Amino acid sequence: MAKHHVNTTINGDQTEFLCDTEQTLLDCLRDELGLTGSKEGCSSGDCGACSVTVDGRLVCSCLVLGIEADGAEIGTIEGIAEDDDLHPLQKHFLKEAALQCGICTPGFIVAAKSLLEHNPDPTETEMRFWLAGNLCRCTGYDKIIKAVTSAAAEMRGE
Amino acid sequence: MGKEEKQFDELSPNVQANGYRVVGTRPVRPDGIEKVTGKANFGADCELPGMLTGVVVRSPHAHAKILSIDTTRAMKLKGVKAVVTSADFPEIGPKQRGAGEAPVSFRDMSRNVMARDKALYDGHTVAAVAATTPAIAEKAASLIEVKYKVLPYVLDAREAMKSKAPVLHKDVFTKGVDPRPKKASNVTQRFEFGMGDIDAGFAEADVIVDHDFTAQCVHQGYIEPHACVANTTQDGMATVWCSTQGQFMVRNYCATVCGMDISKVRVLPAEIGGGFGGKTVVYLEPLAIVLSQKAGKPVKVVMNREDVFRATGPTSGGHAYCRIGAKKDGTLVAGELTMEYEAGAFAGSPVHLGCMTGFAPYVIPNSKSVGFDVVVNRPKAAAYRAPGAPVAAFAVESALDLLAKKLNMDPIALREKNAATEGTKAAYGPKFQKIGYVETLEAAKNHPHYSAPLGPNQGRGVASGFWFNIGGESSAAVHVNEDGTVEVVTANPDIGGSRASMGIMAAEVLGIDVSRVKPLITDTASSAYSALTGGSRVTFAVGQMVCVACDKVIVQLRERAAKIWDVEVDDVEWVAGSAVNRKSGKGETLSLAEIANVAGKTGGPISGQSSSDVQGAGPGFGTHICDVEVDPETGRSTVIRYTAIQDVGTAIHPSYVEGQLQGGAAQGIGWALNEEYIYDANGCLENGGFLDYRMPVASDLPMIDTVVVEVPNPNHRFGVRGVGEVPIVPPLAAVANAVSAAADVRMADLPISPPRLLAAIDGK
Amino acid sequence: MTQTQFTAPTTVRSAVRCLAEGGKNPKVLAGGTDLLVQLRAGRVKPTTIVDLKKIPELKVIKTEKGGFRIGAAVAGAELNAHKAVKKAWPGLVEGLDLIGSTQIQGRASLGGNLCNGSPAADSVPALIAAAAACKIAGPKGVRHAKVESIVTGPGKTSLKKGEFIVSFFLPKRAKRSGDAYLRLIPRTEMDIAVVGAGVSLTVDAKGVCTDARVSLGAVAPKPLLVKAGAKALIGTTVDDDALEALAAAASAACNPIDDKRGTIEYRTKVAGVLAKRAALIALDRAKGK
Amino acid sequence: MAKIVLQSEVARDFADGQAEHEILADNVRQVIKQLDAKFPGIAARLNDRTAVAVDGEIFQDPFLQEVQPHSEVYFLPMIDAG
Repeated sequence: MAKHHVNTTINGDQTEFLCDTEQTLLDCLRDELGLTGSKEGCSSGDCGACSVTVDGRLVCSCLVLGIEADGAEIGTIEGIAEDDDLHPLQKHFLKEAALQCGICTPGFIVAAKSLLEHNPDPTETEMRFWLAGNLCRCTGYDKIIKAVTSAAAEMRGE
Repeated sequence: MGKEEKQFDELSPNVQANGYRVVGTRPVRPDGIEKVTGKANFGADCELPGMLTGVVVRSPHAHAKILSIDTTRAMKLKGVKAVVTSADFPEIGPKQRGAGEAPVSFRDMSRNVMARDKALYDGHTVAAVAATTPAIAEKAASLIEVKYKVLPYVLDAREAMKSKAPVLHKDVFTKGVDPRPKKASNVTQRFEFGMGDIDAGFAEADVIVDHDFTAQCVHQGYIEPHACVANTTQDGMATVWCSTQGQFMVRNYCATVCGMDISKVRVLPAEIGGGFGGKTVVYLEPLAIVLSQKAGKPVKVVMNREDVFRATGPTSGGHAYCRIGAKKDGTLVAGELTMEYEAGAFAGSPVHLGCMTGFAPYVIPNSKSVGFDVVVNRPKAAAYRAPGAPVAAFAVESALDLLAKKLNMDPIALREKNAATEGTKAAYGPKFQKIGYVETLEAAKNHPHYSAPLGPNQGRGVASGFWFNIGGESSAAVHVNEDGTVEVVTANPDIGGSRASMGIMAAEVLGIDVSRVKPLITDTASSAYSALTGGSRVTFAVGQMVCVACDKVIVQLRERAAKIWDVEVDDVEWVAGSAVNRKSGKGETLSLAEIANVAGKTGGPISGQSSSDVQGAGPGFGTHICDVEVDPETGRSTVIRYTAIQDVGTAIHPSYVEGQLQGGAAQGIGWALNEEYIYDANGCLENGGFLDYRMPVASDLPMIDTVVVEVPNPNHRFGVRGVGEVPIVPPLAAVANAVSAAADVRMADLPISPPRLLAAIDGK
Repeated sequence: MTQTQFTAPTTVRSAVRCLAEGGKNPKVLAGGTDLLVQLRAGRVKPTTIVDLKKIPELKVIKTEKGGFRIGAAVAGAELNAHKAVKKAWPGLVEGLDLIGSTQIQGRASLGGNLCNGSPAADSVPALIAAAAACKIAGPKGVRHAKVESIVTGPGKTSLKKGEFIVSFFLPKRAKRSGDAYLRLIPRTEMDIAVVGAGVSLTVDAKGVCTDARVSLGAVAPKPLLVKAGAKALIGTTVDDDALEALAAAASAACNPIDDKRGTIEYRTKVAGVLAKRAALIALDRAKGK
Repeated sequence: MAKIVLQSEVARDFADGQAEHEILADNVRQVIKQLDAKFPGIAARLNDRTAVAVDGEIFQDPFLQEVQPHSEVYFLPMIDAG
């Protein structure tokens, strides 16, 4: 059987790609489309490094089949910054030194953006539980929580 | 402070309290934007035209003789381009050394990279295949037929030391015992450190405490799996792109394991997604090189998470017995520490470092630390933050907690009374130079956390830790660009923001704005040799080379200015980023940029390089305070407050220093509460994934407060000691002491998982 | 190499056909949070993957006979956002919400969590406590079954070849009713339950328990309905004695194993503790606290 | 004379258990050379992945490191990098 022809929208752009049934959305983003900002840390949905949004909902792209992207709106780390304007989360991750090695950072930023869309003023506990699916081994999460807090404040116009 | 900084004091308006313009500030890291936008290229992100996918075949047995490997069916599969087994690698003799020094046996390393006669742990590589697609490669791997004779296995150090235990290596005869054994065993070496006479010491003690402790092997847990791409050409050249803590290490190890000249291997470091010591050896790179040689195409090999858990890391777990004797007033008179560490499948646990560090923070006239390095059927232990120190500190700092209770003494007061200071003879022999242990205890005592009230089922624990910190062979080059911007070129992968500290130090020495400095990390062909990133050495040792290279640049800048002004070099001073003409008396100046603009007319490129074996690293000490709350009905413990205090010498970029303290504390908390390897009845790993290997997630931890103590290291330009290792030393005992206080029962076995704690509570 | 087929039917009828014609090992895909992990690990090799999410009936949340009808492919995050269901069955919604991370919540479904057949599935004890029923479609047409009858052992269900769950029905809630689900995991998130306990109860005006259902997860080869636990509560004001009796009944019902997640002793003891705590939360909710 | 201290297991294997030695030497290389003259074979062991602490400062795998007449020189195992 031939590969599936997938028509989708990625970060607002009409995109097509071919994939096999077993290929995950993460495989397709990285290997077929060269969007390597989404990282593979576990391929079992336990680390969140591959976090993307599908039709606005936060998911692990390693747990979505590439073919399921057909007709869907995909959002990845590559689409977070508007042109050369960094997203407030990106700015505050830099300002607060919320990354050390940086491998988990794309997933955290995608997940945190989704959090702030649902809840513009989360408590520390809400942040920690929303981000519990994103593993970071470097920072102990402290500076990540601080970065999300200050980004949220900026986005609320405070 | 050096000469030029003094002049900043006089002339530079924006100098800070610490006397520096840039050191101690918090600029955005130079590689930050790439990393928050997903543009940074990590190990698995490298792509070459015509690239094949490599897949590794791993032993399903904990211990087995390899009878035969039949690759014919795999080779017949369409799309398969190469298969390799141990037959494709040179046999390396026991005495054979790699070029240069490395703390490894290359014979063992080559047998860890590719099993020869025996598979020594579940996941041990036995073959590898390269094919045109991942699916074909996976299929081919499943077609490689390996016949095994399964052997009895052993996982625990004390079990492996028993006379009836299965022996992993016929040629291992325990070193360091008298008489030398005639029989092969799993104990590769006995280490002993100490001073005085412990029997006499314990005889004069008023109070003696002792206890047995166990800690499990734990994985470094970096989120990025090992990944590499190798491309070889018919002239015997190999180019490797990989995620590593040291491109020169990879070059040397690959050349040795594959039997190549070092000059034929070039290694380009990718951004590294965490290492913590786990990426200081090679696993995939030699396989990729040989696969590429046989296939004539580039080959990419990436581990999955299960491979990472089964076949890489961990650091050693093991057993420790600790006995401490003291006078009524708390003065320590004797200490005894006996430890058995699991080295994994090959010799080389860090047990000797455990022996050296355990009692190091204290003045103990009579001490004896004995360590046994024991091979077991687990992956070969790799370095992990302060290798060997955390388990020893867990035993010693827990025993001190018992002692403090017995003496009814405040645990910090007890440590203060016996704390090592400048001139103290360390437990491992030599005398300490300037150190800041007492300062961390002071800071802990005065921290509001230490006096905060506790609620029901809550307990507080305190523990300290020590690490040597190291220097080593390092190189740096500094190039002045035509427009006056500056490139700082080093060859040490940036795991936690070291580019930022290199840039800061260069800006400080040159006297220019940090935004004008671009730190770069290059491959093995573009820099002189530099030892790997690890042991908390980069900001200290490589940073020192950056400073020296900048000095050389300043000399040239002054020479050029002298030429322009027709004066002697000695008449030109370098002040706050400009040459100042002291001769004319008019205070003429030429900025670095102005000199750079005309460099072509005044003698060509301006550039400085420095390479040296940097010594004089300053020992580091830390003290942590931990509060936990336990649920007495379920045995769950929750860390509710945590404070990490450490003498770092000087913090070049305080944010990344704090980050090291917080990250190390979090790893230590995981080690103490939940992380462990779980093996099934056949010695195969059962929890090789993030779901059941339970590293702390965001909701498991509180904010981690830090206090950065700065007792400058006299041997570094800016007083840097090194930061990254110490923070994982105290947490095991800090958490265990806190849980023991909260549950009123001593928890001496890690991890303190809910079933274990509940059993202890019910057993009271 | 042979390729796995993929289809995404839009009606229950065509889904049944796709499964019937899907070769010797067709697999249904809802949230995929279990299936994709098994695929990647090579534990399953389906001939066909049938995506059920395009079938409106499997994504519906609506009221029915005073209760609720919930599509089997409804994701946790979707159910969590449904105020009416959350108000009537907070424990059930909590149970589903406990499955995995926010990312998993965007995909994981009630149907998938049940049909994966795990004894530790977090939403199942709450569903059983809620006396939920499921609507099953298959080659022989549609049938209905109690949730507790679906899982028969680890990874095993009573679903016949070609059958799949279309939706769940949550019965009308009596006045003064409440439910709760609690689980024990070593961390605070991202773990599989070591023990799970769901309790649903109803009290009369005097605060006497008139009806109760108690269910346990991860303490036996399949999720348990603990009738003795319900007995211990019914007719009492859910006082300390009743709670002790409940705990004892819960522990007595356990038939767990030692595994990487917990010991027999531990699971048996903690089952009682969690049943007690869940009952107290359910009671508060029943009393409108 | 500088005070030289061997690790106990090295002393046991080569120097009849005697860990402390008095040696007059200008650098670590000469120390090792003189020890090897007294205890044949010890040089190979001391050159193999050792660190040396001279008056409290640890040198990884040194060779020409200076030794003062009254220095304390401890031979230690090399320190791994985490």
